[in-house]
Amino acid sequence: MRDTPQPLLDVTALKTVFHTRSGDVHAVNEVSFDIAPGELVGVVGESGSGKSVTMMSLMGLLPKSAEISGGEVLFQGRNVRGMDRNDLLAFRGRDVGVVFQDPMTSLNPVFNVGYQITDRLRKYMGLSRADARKRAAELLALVGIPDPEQRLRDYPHQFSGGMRQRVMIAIALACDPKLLIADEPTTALDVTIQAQILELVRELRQKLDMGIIWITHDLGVVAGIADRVLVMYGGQIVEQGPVAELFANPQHPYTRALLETLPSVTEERSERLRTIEGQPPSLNAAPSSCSFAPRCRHAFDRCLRENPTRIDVGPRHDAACWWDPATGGPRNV
Amino acid sequence: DGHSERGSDGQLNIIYWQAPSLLNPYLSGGTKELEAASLVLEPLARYDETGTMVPWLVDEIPTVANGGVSEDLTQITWTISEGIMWSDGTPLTAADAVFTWQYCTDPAGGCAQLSNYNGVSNVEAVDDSTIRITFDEPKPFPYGPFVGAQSPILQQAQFADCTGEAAPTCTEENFAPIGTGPFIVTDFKANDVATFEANENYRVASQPAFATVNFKGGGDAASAARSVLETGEFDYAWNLQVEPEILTQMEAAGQGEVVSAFGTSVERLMVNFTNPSADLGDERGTVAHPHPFLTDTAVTRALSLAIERNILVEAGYGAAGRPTCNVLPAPEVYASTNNDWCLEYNPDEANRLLDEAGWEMGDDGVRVKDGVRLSVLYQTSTNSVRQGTQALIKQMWEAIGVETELRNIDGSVFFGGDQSSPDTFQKFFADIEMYTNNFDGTDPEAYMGNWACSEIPSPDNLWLGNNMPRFCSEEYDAMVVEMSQTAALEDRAALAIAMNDMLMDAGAIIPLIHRGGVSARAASLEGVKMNEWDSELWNIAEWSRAE
Amino acid sequence: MFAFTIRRLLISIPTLLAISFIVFAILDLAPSDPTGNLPLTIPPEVRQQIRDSLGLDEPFPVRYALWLKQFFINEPLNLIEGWTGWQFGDGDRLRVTSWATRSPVVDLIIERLPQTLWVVGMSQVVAVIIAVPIGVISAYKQYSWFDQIGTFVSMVGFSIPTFFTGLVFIVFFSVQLQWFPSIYDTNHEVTDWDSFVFQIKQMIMPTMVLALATAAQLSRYMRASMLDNLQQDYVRTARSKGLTERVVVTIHVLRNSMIPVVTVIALNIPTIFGGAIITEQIFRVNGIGQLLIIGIQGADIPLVQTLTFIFAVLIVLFNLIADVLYGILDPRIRYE
Amino acid sequence: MSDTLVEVRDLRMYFPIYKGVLRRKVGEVKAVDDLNFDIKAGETLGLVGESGCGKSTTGRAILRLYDPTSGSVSIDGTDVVQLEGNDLRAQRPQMQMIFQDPQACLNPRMKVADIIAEPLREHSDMSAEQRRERVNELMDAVGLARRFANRYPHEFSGGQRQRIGIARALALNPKFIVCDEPIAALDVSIQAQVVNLLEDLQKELGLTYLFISHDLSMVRHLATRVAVMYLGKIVELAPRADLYNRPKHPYTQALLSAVPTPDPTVEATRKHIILQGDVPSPAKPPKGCNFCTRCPAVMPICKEVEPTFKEHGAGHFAACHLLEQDQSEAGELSQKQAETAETPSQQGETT
Amino acid sequence: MSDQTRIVAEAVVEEDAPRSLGRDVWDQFTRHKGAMAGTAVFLFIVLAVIFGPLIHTIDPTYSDFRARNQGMSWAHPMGTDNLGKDMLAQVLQGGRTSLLVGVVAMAIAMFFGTLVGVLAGYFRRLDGPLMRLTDLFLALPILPLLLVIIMLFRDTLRSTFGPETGIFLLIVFIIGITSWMQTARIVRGDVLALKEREFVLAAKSIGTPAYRIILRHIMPNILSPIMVSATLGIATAIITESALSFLGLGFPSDFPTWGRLLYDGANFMTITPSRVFWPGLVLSLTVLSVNYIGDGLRDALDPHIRGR
Ligand SMILES: Nc1ncnc2c1ncn2[C@@H]1O[C@H](COP(=O)(O)OP(=O)(O)OP(=O)(O)O)[C@@H](O)[C@H]1O
Ligand SMILES: Nc1ncnc2c1ncn2[C@@H]1O[C@H](COP(=O)(O)OP(=O)(O)OP(=O)(O)O)[C@@H](O)[C@H]1O
Ligand SMILES: [Mg+2]
Ligand SMILES: [Mg+2]
Repeated sequence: MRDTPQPLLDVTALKTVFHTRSGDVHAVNEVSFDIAPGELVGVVGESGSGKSVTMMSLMGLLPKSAEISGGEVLFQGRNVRGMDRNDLLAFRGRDVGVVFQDPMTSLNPVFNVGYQITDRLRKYMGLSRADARKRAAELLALVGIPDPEQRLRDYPHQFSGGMRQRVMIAIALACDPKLLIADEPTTALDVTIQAQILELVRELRQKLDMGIIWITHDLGVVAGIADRVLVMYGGQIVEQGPVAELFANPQHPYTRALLETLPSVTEERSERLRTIEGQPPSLNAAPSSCSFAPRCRHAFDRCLRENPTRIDVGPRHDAACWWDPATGGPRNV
Repeated sequence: DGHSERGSDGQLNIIYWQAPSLLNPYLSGGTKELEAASLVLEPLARYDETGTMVPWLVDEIPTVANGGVSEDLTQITWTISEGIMWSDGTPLTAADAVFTWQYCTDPAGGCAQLSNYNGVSNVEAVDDSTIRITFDEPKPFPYGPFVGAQSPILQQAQFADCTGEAAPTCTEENFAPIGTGPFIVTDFKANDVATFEANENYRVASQPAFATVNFKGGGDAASAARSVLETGEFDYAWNLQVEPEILTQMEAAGQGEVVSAFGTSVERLMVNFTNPSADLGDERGTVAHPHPFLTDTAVTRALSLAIERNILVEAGYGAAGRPTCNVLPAPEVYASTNNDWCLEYNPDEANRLLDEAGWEMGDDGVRVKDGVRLSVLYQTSTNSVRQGTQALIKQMWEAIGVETELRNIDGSVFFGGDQSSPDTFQKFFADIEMYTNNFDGTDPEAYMGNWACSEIPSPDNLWLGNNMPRFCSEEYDAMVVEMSQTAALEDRAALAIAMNDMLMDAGAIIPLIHRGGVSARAASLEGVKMNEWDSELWNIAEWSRAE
Repeated sequence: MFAFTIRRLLISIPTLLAISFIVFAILDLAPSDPTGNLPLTIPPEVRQQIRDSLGLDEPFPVRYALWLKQFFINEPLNLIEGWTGWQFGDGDRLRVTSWATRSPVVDLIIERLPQTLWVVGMSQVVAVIIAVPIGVISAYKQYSWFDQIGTFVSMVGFSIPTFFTGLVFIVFFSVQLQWFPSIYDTNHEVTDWDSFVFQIKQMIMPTMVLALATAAQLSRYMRASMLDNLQQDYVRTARSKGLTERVVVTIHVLRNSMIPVVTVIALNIPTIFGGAIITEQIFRVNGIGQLLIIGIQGADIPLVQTLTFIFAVLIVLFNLIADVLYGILDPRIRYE
Repeated sequence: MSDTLVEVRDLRMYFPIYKGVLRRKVGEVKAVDDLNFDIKAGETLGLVGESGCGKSTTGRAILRLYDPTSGSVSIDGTDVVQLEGNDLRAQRPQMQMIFQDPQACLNPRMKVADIIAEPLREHSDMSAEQRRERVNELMDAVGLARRFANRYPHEFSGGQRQRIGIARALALNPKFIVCDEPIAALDVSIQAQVVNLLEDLQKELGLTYLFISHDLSMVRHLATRVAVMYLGKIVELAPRADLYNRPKHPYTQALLSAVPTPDPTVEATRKHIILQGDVPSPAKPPKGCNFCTRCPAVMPICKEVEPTFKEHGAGHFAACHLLEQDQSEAGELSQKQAETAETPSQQGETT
Repeated sequence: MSDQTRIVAEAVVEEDAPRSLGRDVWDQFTRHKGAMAGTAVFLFIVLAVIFGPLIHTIDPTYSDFRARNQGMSWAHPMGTDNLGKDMLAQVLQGGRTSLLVGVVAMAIAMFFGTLVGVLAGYFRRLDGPLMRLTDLFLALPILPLLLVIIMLFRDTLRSTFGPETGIFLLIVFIIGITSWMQTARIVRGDVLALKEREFVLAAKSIGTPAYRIILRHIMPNILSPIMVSATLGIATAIITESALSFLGLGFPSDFPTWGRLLYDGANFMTITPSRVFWPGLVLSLTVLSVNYIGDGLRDALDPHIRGR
């Protein structure tokens, strides 16, 4: 939570639209956030809220049907959207590492793990074949895979789920990226294995000092590792703030509802779980009202008329909502 | 001719779209094998392009007049010419002929040319160059053995170990027989290609003009014609059974020309005199049950009159066919002119005949008499020209109120003679069937004997017999016997004509087309004398390349 | 893998035996007759004698057993003798003999293998060379004009019978342009540059006819397989590593996409032998296919039986090869 | 509440492994190995454990969707393992299942009404009219609008789909329902809806659940008693509060500590027990205790002798050698062990 | 809570009207341009072949010998052949046969393929034997077999069903019986996967007997690969028939099919080009349109593309 003059990544008003046969899907709407070097930002939100699309938009890894229709992405002050082909490739290859959710399908099944690490190393670190292999083995050791030289020769299917995810992390870390994007990297894993990976990341973070964006829909995970949290809903960031602050004092009704639905492992049962009624918003048009309003207990007329802007509600804490939990009435903005 | 040097004209390319499967004519009766082998193997005498017998490995044809044939017609003596050599340099001797006879008549050998040695009781070598053949009984026409492409002489030295059961196992010998002909086999790929080179020991020093022959097989007739007439890849293509307009068009390319010649082949309709109805069970197609209407000569005559033969020629044969009304149209001396009424297409007369005979036109356009409908099942082998002919005839017959059902059967079944198959041409479980037949050489005695009562196929003789119409007449049988005892050519001719006419009058056979062979030669190829009486390649030694 | 291969081989033995029996039985039932194509001037008695000499009248089980022995024992021994020069027994074994040519069937087949392999093999190679890039580009640029045209052309290629394409080729390239010979010279030997050029010339048309038909099909498979793989997550991973599109497509995706296609190619080869029948017939590449047709037309039962059975062996073999290839190419699959 | 509805005895479900040239059986996947437990009428037994430990297999074997290798499962006094054919079919209405993946468990080509009506068609001779009536009732019961009856599954959200699956399971008034991870595929916000629904239905209809899940917090919320599975065996079974507050088995302890809490303040101070290595394959379980390869408190005996599943304290069953020693001492020991092991390490793994 | 909330909630719930699966598929299908063009062409050909002879009334077997080898004219829009038969009439007549061969042979292949595939996929015990059987059929060399079967049974069928129906049944049966294997394999694979799907397990847990599970749950879900195989099957059967014609094993010569017409006309290509052009065109167009229909069906039935 340092205040750095220049953030590592600065995203402003990013908009992404999918042009599909059944009309446009506005998957990301005016998303703005930044991340400082060495900071770990957790991104939460229910399925379809646009977490992945946002991150893929940053990287320029969207499918062909998608179009970034607005916004700006600055990485260390350089405009990513304006980069030419080679710069963009180098940005992806050297500056950023990505870990995807499903470790089995995210690795190419027909190449051995060594190849999949070294192709990046050779391209972006300019290493020779032998050096690249040495470095790859180091990386595997770093992520805690025993017997790394041997295992370089193995194929992805020869690894267990947790190990594969470690391999993915090794690939992501290969070129000492300044930013690591982890898109639900532990969702497919068991709790005990997830705990192993989380432990690993905590450790690496200290060692490597890079910015990390950690996407998940498990609030527990975020609570454990993040410095700061972004809450997404319907393609927008509805709330963001430092982790302790946000959990202790959620400002957006969606965040509150999300926290309320969760039963706890450590506490005795409550009588009945709270639920969020209704459907996630349709993204067929850019929102003109608050997209959570139809499901919101506190919605009032303004919510249906006007899409709320992000309002500062505390130090580095803002929420996009017209309702003020402190007063239980409308915010005066 | 101008060429005087052996092998000076390079390569001759011949295409036979049916490829020879081996080069021993005794193990395969097929024309393709016979003709391919005729480059190498030769008989004592053969027929020239006019059907005249010419001495080949002998100096003269033995006759009664020159004493070569005994007075009682039971012996014939051939004398081999001086200096005839096998291609390996050894001399041809009478012993080779004796061996050839033994080879073919060995009961285990499966010789395809056995009929050429019918009635031969002995062949002996009187001396090295004299062959004497003895027959069981008088043979007015003693030129079966060792005459024509069917009966060439094999080299004893080569085939000595290949007799009887061993015959088929001698692949090397069967693929490359040693002969006296103008070429020797250099390579043979069964069903594909044979290559030959000029025989250094050939008796005529300047022949053959070509150094090598490439004898290719496979494909179909039209493309074979194309390769000579249009692309010029080949010099000679055989047996071009292709629609005439296609040949005409190809000829227009100017690379070569179509050549044809007539022998004794007649495309004919056989009329079934017995009832082929399946209801008769085992007695189906036997003489015990006459045909319900085809024995009525008015019907068969009307059927014949209703056919416009010119159209059939035009559609399917072109220059290689002419209408005929005789089952024995050639040689000239045997050809009858008594049946020429059929040449004229006359549906009115046909209708009149049928009306007169009481066949009333029914409502459905089919004539009926006493509840019997004039409905015929008309079968033939599968072949596009035949099917065209069938379709045309069907239409012509329907015009006179004869309903026609067409049927075609795969050739190997139709002509296969399988006892168990109901589809053979011998069983003839149809009303009308169409095919071509002919006879080897120029003597029709055996051929005309086909329609004797004893030749009727029936379950008793396992359907083996050549009298498909099941025509039976004592008078005819008597003439068959008479012919076998008559030696004078004029008398034989008169008999043959009478027999031909008798068959025509009875309506047992409706001849359609006198068919010739059609081949194509490249414009640059000289010396081709198209011959239907013997191998087409009979004079290949004289072929040469035009300058 | 090894156990799998052995197992498959073992399973194929009963399959092949069953096939050999079916083939033998069906062909035996066929009412065709080897003397059927002889001229009519050959009288029935002579035909009967020829038939007798071919041993057609033995009872069925005896002939089947004999054929089995000839094919599975005598012929292999003979081949081994031919290759190694060893001698087993007196070397005088009864071999499967063709009725028409009166020569050992296996020899005929061996004689014809080269041209068939040349043409069929080349056509497969050409087909792959044509189909792979088309499939790759079509998939990568799905619904682009290239894809649409590629789809259309390959479907047209699929829908026109080879006998027709072949004839059009001949009329156009042999008759009109006189570029290529219409008839394949099986005796031709490549000794120098000119003869090599000639060999190429005479191979072009049959090879292309076959290749176009195969490529039409193959490119569809290629496209489908590429489309499948382009959607996979690992493609995104590869892109996220900063690899260029060329590397992503030609290394990461292509390798995966080739796995099913390679097996399709392997499975295709035996059927190509069948399809080559028509092509061989048209261009007179007198290879195995033409041999079969001649055998069928001439009712040469031993030839047809043996060839048919060899086709069956090829099919079974290439099925096995396809499976094994799959296992080799795809490290995930270890048949156990 | 006290009488036993389901009684599972020595239940084993082994899947054979065939290998080699002759496809001989060379081994077995011991997916479920010797389970013993009861489920009382009206209660919810939670079954937790990591992926592949045999939870689904247990559920399916109990419902006779698999033919168990050995053992007995009696439901309401009938041993369903012994039943065959029509007898088994007759037993089906009282035992039903709710599936993990609401997308996969509905035939995409059938309308909702037909899906819900299928059990009625199979097991009752209701008229079409009666069936429609019953389907409407069921849709009301699970909170689906009646007008959705003619829609196809793909037109619903995940939570709604799961309701369809529940309605189908309820159609025949079952006594016992196996819920095989019914919420695992759902979004957090929807999970709660389904869990509430299940609870409501249980209250209304007196249902008995076997609730399979790997979400320990949900199980804590829902279950009366909880069984923890590891590699085909139940390692611990206890009433909810007992299990969550005083876990006895080291695996349970590790499992509980690995679950992240959505509370940064707690998380910041919480001790995690990080297990090393992966779950061994059930085809090759280790000798002795199944957990010995990852256990932070492993002792030599663990690698030799399989611990027995015994009651340690009222209704608290566990299988661990640590507990074989002095009960209280063992508990402390394991606690200590756990604490020492929590330091994340880079040491080599045990597998 | 408030009234407003309820209004909003209602508004959201009242979404699009229920749509049937068939409609979805159809919508998607109509969006596939190739498939729509294919359908139009195919329908046109089918209609032409069925109703064409009512308009163009020349008997296809009638040879007008004076008018042989003619090019296109008003009297003979597609010209005549070398026997003076009208080509249009023959193409229409041949189309009936060819299309019928395609459809019926495909139906036979689909029937056997589905039967074997479903049984093998669903019943473990049948899997081994049935797959061996499939392998066996796959390994049978079709061509010699075809020849022999045609030779064997041609006459029996001819006498039972008449010359044309008999040979038709034979050819259709043979093509069908030798082309079901691919379908069987695909279906088996799909059934194996479906069998593991939870909705089948759900049906089992309900106590639905096997045959009803197959009919109710398995069959509708394997429809899409079957449909796609079916379109390919039609195309292949038409092509196979034409190859049979080339080898002289097809229908009798006076019984036109497109393959036969093409083959018979091939040698006349340079004399009367219309003789090969038209049969070739309709043959290709049919195969092409059927292929495109199959493509469209594949897309339309593929839930991934349709989207949920
Ligand atoms: N290729 C695509 N075409 C059309 N719409 C898409 C596409 N990919 C994503 N979307 C839409 O974009 C929206 C955001 O998707 P995204 O994958 O970012 O969600 P998410 O928050 O990552 O969800 P999850 O937790 O399930 O991963 C969703 O509504 C989704 O339907
Ligand atoms: N049909 C089968 N054949 C062979 N092995 C099987 C079969 N079904 C399950 N298994 C194996 O049995 C073990 C237990 O599987 P099961 O599905 O019961 O686990 P689970 O606890 O339900 O896991 P998950 O949480 O992933 O659903 C696994 O190792 C699995 O691979
Ligand atoms: Mg996502
Ligand atoms: Mg499970």
